Amino acid sequence: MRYIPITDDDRRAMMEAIGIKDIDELFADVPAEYKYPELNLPAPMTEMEIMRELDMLAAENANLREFASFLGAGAYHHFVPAIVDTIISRGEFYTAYTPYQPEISQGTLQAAFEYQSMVAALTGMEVVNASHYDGSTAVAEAAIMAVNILRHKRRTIVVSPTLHPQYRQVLRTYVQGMDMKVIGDESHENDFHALIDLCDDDTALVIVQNPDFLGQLHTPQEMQDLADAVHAKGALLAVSTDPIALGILKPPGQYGADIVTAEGQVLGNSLSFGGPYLGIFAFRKKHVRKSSGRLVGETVDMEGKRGYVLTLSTREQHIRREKATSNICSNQALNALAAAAYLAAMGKHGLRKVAELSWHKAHYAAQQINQLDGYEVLMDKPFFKEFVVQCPRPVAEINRYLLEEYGIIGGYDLSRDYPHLGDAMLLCVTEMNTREEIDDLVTALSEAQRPHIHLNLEVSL
Amino acid sequence: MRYIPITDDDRRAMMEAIGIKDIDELFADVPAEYKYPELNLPAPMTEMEIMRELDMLAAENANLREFASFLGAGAYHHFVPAIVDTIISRGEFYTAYTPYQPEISQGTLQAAFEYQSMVAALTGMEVVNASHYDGSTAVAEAAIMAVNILRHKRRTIVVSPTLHPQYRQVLRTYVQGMDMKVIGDESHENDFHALIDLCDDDTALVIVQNPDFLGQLHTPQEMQDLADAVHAKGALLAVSTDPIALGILKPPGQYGADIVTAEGQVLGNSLSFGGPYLGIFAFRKKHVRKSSGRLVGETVDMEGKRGYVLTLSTREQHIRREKATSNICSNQALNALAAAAYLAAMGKHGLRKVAELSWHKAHYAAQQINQLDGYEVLMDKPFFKEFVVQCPRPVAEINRYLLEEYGIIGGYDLSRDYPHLGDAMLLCVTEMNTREEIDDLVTALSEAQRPHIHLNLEVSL
Amino acid sequence: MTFDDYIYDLSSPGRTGVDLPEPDVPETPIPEEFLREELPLPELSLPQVTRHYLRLSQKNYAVDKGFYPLGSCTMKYNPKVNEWAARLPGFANIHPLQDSHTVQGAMALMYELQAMIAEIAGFDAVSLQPAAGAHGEFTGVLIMRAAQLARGETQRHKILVPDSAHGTNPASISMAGFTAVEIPSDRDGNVDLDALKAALDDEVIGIMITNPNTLGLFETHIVEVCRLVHEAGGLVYGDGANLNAIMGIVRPGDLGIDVMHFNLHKTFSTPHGGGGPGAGPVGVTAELAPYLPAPIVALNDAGDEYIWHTPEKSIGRIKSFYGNFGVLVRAYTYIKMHGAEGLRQVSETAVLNANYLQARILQMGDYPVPYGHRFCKHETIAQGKIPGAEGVRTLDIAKRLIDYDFHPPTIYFPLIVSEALMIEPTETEDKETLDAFLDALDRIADEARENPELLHEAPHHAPVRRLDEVRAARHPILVRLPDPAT
Amino acid sequence: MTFDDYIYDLSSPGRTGVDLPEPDVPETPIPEEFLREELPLPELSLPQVTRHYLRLSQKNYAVDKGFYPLGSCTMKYNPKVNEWAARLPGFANIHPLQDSHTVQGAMALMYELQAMIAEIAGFDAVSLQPAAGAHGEFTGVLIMRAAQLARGETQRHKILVPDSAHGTNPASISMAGFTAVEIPSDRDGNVDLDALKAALDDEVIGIMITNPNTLGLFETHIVEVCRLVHEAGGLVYGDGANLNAIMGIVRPGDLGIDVMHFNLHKTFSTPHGGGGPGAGPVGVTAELAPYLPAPIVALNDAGDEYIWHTPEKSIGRIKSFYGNFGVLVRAYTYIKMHGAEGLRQVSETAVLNANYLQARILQMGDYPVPYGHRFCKHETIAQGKIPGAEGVRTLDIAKRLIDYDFHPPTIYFPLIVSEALMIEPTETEDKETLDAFLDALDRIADEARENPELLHEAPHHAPVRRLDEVRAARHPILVRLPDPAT
Ligand SMILES: Cc1ncc(COP(=O)(O)O)c(C=O)c1O
Ligand SMILES: Cc1ncc(COP(=O)(O)O)c(C=O)c1O
Repeated sequence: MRYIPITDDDRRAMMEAIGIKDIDELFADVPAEYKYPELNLPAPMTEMEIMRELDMLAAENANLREFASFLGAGAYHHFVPAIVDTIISRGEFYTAYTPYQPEISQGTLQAAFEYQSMVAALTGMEVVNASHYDGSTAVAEAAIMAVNILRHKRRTIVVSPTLHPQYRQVLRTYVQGMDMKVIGDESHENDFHALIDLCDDDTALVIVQNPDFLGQLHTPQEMQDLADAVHAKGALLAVSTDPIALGILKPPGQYGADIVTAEGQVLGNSLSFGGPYLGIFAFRKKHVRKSSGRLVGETVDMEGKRGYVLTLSTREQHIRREKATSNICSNQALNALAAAAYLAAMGKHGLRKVAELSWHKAHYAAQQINQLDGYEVLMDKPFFKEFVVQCPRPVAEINRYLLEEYGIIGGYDLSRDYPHLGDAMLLCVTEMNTREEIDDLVTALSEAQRPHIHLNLEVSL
Repeated sequence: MRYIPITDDDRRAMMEAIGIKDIDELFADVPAEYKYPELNLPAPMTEMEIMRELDMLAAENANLREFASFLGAGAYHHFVPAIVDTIISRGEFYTAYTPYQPEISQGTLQAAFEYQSMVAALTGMEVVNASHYDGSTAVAEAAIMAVNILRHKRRTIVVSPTLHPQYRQVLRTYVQGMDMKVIGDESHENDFHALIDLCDDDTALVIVQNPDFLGQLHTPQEMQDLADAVHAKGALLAVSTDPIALGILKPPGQYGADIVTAEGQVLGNSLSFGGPYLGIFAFRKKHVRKSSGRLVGETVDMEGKRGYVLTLSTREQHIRREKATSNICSNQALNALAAAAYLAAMGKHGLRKVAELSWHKAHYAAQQINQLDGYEVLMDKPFFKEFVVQCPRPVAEINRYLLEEYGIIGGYDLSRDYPHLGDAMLLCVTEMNTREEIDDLVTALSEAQRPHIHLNLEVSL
Repeated sequence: MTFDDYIYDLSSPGRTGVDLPEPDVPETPIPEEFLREELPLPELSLPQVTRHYLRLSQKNYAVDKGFYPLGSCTMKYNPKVNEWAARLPGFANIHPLQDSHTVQGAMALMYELQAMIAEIAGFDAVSLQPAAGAHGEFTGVLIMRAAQLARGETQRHKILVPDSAHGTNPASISMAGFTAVEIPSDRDGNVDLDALKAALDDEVIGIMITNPNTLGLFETHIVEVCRLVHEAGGLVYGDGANLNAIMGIVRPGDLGIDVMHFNLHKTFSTPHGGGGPGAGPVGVTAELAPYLPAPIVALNDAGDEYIWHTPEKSIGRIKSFYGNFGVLVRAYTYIKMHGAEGLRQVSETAVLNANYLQARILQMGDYPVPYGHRFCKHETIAQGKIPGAEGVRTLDIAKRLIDYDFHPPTIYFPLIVSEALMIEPTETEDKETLDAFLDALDRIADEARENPELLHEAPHHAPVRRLDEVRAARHPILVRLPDPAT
Repeated sequence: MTFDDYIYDLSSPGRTGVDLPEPDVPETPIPEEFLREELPLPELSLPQVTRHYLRLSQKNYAVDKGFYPLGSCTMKYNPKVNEWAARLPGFANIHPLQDSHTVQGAMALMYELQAMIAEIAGFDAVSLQPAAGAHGEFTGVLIMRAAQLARGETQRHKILVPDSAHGTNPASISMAGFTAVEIPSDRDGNVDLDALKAALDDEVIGIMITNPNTLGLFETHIVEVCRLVHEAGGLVYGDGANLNAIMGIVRPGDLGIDVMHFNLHKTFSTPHGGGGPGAGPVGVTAELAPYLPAPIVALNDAGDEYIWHTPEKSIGRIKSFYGNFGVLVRAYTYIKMHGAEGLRQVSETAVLNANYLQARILQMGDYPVPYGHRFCKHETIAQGKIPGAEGVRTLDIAKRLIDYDFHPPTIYFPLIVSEALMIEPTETEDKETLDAFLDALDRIADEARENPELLHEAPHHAPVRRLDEVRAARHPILVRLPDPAT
């Protein structure tokens, strides 16, 4: 039955070897009153049947191979070359466990080591761990790491209001049980200067995002100034970034960041409704023993042949238990492998091109939209692939129009997270958006602003 | 560019090693007047662009994961478990060549040997080759093999009119240059007795299909009687069969067939608009040296370890050239691997179940349809998964109605191949058709017979 | 061989694996000041990339290759239909922030999965958000504390953990800001009830308990443990990593457990991926449901549409979006293919296989089985203390198993068993494989006595020989980039 | 190891890999007389099946693993996007007999592929039906004959074939019912023009010629050859297996070739699959277009719909349905990704790589290169006649290359070169790989002189040692089934 190969004959022979007459004897220690509950589950389906059901469930979703989309806000529709799935679909990779036995895990280990190296190159940092759950938990763990580095003497985390709202939520969830404070994002006006002013003797870490949640770019000089100021206050600086942007932009490692985190989904991982994604986590070598997460190191075998092992595990829960730097165990190894395969396949030229295309297309879109009556693109700072558009009516209504009339999935509605922006949406444009799609979007937006347009509430897919 | 790894520096160094200044020098022997034609091809597309185009092209087809289908007639919608694609997607399998170097091709070779063995078990035959192009060319090569076995002294092939019409066409195409005759299918009334009567001193081979093209089954006794009569006339008997049916039905090897051919697509290969499919070809061991196609044999290596090699290649074109038993070189190895993986995964119980389900569902459908006014199911003989329905109006019109109103792909229109049946369709029902689909079909058919129904010519997908 | 090279060694200036189109829009200049000078990524062709990873992959052992009896990890077969499912465009290519009207299929799947997990384990509500087991633990601990804070019990800060617990348990407690207090196990491998009683006071938030525990044993006094903790005002956290032993046998929620995580990548057959991604949903009693992380999937009042719901007293968001959806799809597929009866058969067979190994190892006599007087559940613990081979350690035995083409069991865990070999066969192994593994253990015991060097130097048949882990830790090389000059 | 077992040895009564649903319709009894008694298929679990094939696969060499310079086979990289494309449900799950209105996307793809192949090679019409190169040859020969029969030239029955030709050429001629007449090659590797002239008479249907030929050389006199054959009333068949050398360089149709097949599984990057499936479309001049096998894809008169078209004087159907569609999708993808410029670059690089190998082998001096006085095209031929190592044969060299982790070249073909090593690198190999291969050849030459036994006994590092092929042929074991008693 299903994936169980034990036959009736086997079962009999095994029970005899064990010395039991009935499988139930193996469960004698289970309290009888609770034993063998009737589970109210759907009747089992064969593979043939479940495939049919899943095909139908999947078809109920508007997928981005069929719909043009301008959604970003932390999850991005970038191109994934076919080779990536070819690689991560290899049974030897995806059905292996954490490489605790290095002699028969060199595939996983070398790939992880190469991931560490390529992401170090990309971020300009010295050490990269072999993954956190996603961009948000990487930020939260950065906060904990900073507090550890500073020996718990400083316990305040200053966050920028333009750090991803969900990341700020996750950070607060993470530290709720600790004696720690998270400040800085109370006011949307808290720019870098304000954040620096908030730093005091208790500040362990300042966290900013660049390109920030609203798509805006801070210049390397601004970033360096921030880093210097933060360091002068005795605190550390963490920068959450977009790995794609680093295809062209100066990396945080070059402007003073102590910790760099990112959502690595963009590197070869599908959108997949929000997960599994990849928490990128990079830092300065001097902090390595306080760092969380798995690290792969290079070494040699008995015969002097190069090989790779998990290393510095004394930081980890399975060795250090309650004194570990983090509780993380299973992480996002296969997503990191996808990222490595992606970086290897795209290479220096491909990644640069992806970044450039995103830049050019986003700017073209912004310029076109900015010319529309009723819409205004916020451009006080340069942006990368996302930008804010102030709209003539509620974003939800506009998005509904785009979807129904043009099959376009519109931007992220900022009204809840950034009410001060009014009816504003965050639009994202990547290399996946054709000019035709952008032009359609512009047309659709211009139509959508006319109040007489009738809006259906029902979306038919 | 694309898949070319030679860099500009490499090119320079290589040209120097060769001693040329310009690549053109390598083409000095190409007639100048024809050199470097302007090829009028579409501009090159990147992977990202071609994926988008292919997605759109594919979406223009009505695929059977979205549409219920009752089409068979030589290509069948059977269940393919996910494991099959997992196996044939392994780079080591699908990017290898014909296993000319056995020491580093044991994967391909052992898998092919196992294919030969499992198909031998299924058909009840002694030898199976490692594939022909498809069910039709297998039939044609059976004819050539029979003539070879009988040392070209007999040159007439007698074919049943219920052998797949395309197979009969292919057979005629194949032998058009040889001094051979194909007879027997002139009249739709030529039953086994008539075929036997047609046999004479020149008859090399009699070819019948069971279950036949119209879905009908001949009993093992009828088949054995046919074989005996054919053998008594000094000829051989080839049976074209359905491997799925052999999950429950007595195999041709048990009723006297000398050669068994089949379309192996049903064993784990997708429909794929007609190809690549799998020509199954099985025969008696005594004919092995006259047989066409590739054979894998078991042997041992220098250390006595079991291994597999291509064998009896002296029959093949690369050794025997114009004296070869066939010109076949590349065959359908990966499709044979899919079939082996399918048979291994389904196993004895699974294949039987597939056959039973097809039987029960087809019979249920036939019974329901037979009760409809205006429709009549031809049931003079038992059938397996296909049956003939005589319809109240042209099949093309009925099918159009089914598709437009119910999203159902109807049966095969027999009016061209078997005009004596009138407005008749060949319906196929497999384990993939749910009762709901069958009931919908029945409803749709009953509606479609009403002449007042309006029919649109345009199909919208 | 060129192909075994380090990825940067394959690089050559000017190569590209993937071309991208030229811009189809007017270009906008990128201000100079933002631009990076160097992008030290490798430059490879796609054929190189393909071969590099194919060759790397072949250096791995994996469940798809053979027996992987890693205790506590439930290395069962990963069905291929799961992989097919997760890659459907309607699942793989949807954005988490799409309007919920456009993702009702995905939300339906999540809703049903929440319900099925709750039903299997006896809970009232489930959050699918945590990304792994440890993440679920952390979530659960926060929930426990939030519930007690809501009751005004600010004084509680200790969480009890049996000494057999997995490292993530104490680590999660610390990370949440609390104090882990270790409780010893008794001779039968159960939590020592007296020690438990002694430790229970009004500073205790609760206990984290694994059942069956990491000794592979069912906690005989589990109901009593829950009762005692509840009486002391505490809550019971269940580590669900070992659920594979008890599906359809008993529901943790029925036994008195208040909150529990599930490792979908263990029990529900989603692949481990070489260390992730997993998924660690958390189930809770009705009392704790308001504290679950947000959002969860709910039905609207009319019952005709799935909506995102934030539980009233939610501890907040524990990661971005909704959890590892791609993993959830696989687990959903697995559960739906099994149903109640199938899951019970899974657990019964997993336990049968483990007890078969245990019985045969006991008979063999070469490897002490410290809790061999009890039936085990999904795993059994032996010790690498072969009589007559005193110089041989568990590590040697493990490495020698590699030469027999098996993945070694988990070693040196749980910590309370010295020289532990923690063997979890799972239900997807056949008897022939179990017998071959037992044979190997048997032969290795002989080898250990006759030729201990063979074991000390094992593995002999692996892509590399035994690796120098000390050197790696002493002089960590964690990144290797080409010299910028070259 | 259990896992390396023969598939039937893994079987155990009662196991199933795949469950199927119970019938959802009333059952109809199956008459007893039809039923088979035994169904001797193996009984396996899915985990077993998975491991069995994964382990088998690892015993293969493949392009995805390394250099595979098999001459005449064009073992280039198989792009992964091709595989993605062929598996799209709109391609993989359509039935060949569906109403053409419901498969316009598939037909559009075929229509465009027909046109692109015609354009690349300079023909007027193309049939996609043949399943492989040899199948295309057979089709082409039938077309030639049909055209001449239509002219009333019944007396023709001979087809000329250069002695360097691939075995399928003469075999296809015989299979079609005609007589193959061998034409010798001259010293430069071209067809000997005098011999050709002598052989041409009114019994000749035509010639089958490969250009570049299987010596890897461009037929210098190709235009003359075509003219001579045409003058004699014959037709010229081109074996297109070597098209990879001349795309964008010259079009065979322009040179005077009348009919030609294309090996999509060589030139256009579709995978070889361990021996198939391939696709062998046939291109023809306008004169021969009416004879193409049926059906081909055409546009209707209005130009708005693709239809199936039967050429007026079609030789008939050469296989069921329309060809190996899944292979066509891959080739279409490849051609569209390259365009005119890309294809030319492919050919130029393939030829550059081959000449680089040839030049370096010439320099090395260990392996005679019989046509080394000419530039080669996509492949070069060396000989396994190492000076000072007379006991060593090409076979030994080939087997020893395996130890260096390379797939050996094609050996002992073409037949007119003794001890041939036919080396075709293709354009997807990098220079580092070519250099490593040259190094290996160099070292092997030294080994051959110093330690010939090493070569005679090679390979030493392969899943099996050298296999006994004679035994396999003398006592053929072609099937192994379990004893019915057990
Ligand atoms: C008993 C136990 N608890 C918790 C965990 C942690 O689970 P995860 O690796 O999913 O974080 C594990 C994982 O091995 C485990 O075995
Ligand atoms: C020169 C030449 N002609 C014809 C063929 C036959 O092609 P196929 O294997 O596709 O039938 C080959 C295949 O190796 C070849 O190299």
